[in-house]
Amino acid sequence: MAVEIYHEDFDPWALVARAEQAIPAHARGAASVFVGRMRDFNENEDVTGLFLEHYPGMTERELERIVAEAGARWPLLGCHVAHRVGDVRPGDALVLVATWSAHRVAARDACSDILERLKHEAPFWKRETLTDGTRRWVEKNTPGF
Amino acid sequence: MAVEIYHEDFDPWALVARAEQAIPAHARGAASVFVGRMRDFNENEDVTGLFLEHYPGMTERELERIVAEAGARWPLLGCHVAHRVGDVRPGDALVLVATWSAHRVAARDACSDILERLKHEAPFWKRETLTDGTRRWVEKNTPGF
Amino acid sequence: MTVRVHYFARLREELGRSSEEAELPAGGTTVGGLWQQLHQGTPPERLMAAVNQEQAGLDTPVSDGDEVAYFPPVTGG
Amino acid sequence: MTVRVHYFARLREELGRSSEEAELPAGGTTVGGLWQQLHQGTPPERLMAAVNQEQAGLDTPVSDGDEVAYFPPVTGG
Repeated sequence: MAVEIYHEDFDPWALVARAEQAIPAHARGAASVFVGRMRDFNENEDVTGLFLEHYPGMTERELERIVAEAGARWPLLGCHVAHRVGDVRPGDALVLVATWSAHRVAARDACSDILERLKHEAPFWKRETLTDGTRRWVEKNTPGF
Repeated sequence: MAVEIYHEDFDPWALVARAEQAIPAHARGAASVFVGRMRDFNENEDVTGLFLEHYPGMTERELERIVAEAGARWPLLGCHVAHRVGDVRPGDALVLVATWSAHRVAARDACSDILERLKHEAPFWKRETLTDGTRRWVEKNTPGF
Repeated sequence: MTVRVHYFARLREELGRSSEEAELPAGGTTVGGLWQQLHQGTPPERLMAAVNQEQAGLDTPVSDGDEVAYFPPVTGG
Repeated sequence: MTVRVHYFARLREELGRSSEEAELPAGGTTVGGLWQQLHQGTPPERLMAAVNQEQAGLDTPVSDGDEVAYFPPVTGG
């Protein structure tokens, strides 16, 4: 179970492959992964840049709490959460949630739950830069259910 | 949109990373991935080997149909399905389902749907070898919902 | 009037063959009728079938040159 | 009786500062009371807060040495 904050672009698939090495091969069973990336469109305006602010210390604690609560609810063998902060470019990975379980339903449901709770509970804030140079703080996340 | 049958062990994360190159970077948004691997336990007996049979030709057609139907139901930007056949060892990847969409809910729901339909509709059959050398055909899949 | 018949998995092992040629009766038959003709009995419970690599039921017609397959419930993934 | 107060995101930009020291009244205060003391007004709608890096409400007590944070609704992921 690990949470990571990245200040530079990260390769989510290499990270998942590495994290999986920590799960005993005989127990892996099922892996469920979500990767969110920055797109260059949002609400029909052109977004050219994205800045992600976080609360160093509290952000990591909240992510660890969310992961621990998922681990209490589902029989997870492993979990890896990574989130980007700072200046982000289109195509960069923003968030990775990977869960391992002996059973596919547990892996899938835990992955989905961690992602939704991260979006609504972990202290991250997005500020977009538009083509005309103006900046705006994103006001709320899109609903997940 | 691609489906692949592997006769040898494959690296699911390298495959996802490669498949993702085909999605335009500005549109990626969300990726949802499921990877199932062979465990060495099942129904409390020790399984030492697994053989996967398929119906060459029909299996690929069924997978393509399942992927096309998901593509008609959700706004997918890409989908990659890979399935292993032949003699499998514990820890080997059995199945990969990866979906890309602009939106996380579409990616997640399509990935889950393709996996469940693959398990119940695509012509694959599992035969296990136990520690005492006996073989048995797996009679049915565990429920996904 | 012949068809190629394929068997898979447990069915293939129990029958001791993976495929065979079958002669169709004049006027054709169905997936269930062809099974009856080849195996002198009603199809086993939960038998699955395909005609020309598409899912089929016991009442699906079988015609000259078709590829017919019989198999147990699938267990992939 | 002092606490360190942090502001994040839009709130940080609007207030023009990311943190400040605040003197607590004798007997302590709450998250909402501290906001009132520092900004001479009721907290904005949908204000979120944390005390010692744990989620807090407007009625959460604030004591000497605490780390208090105010921020808008979160938008990560």
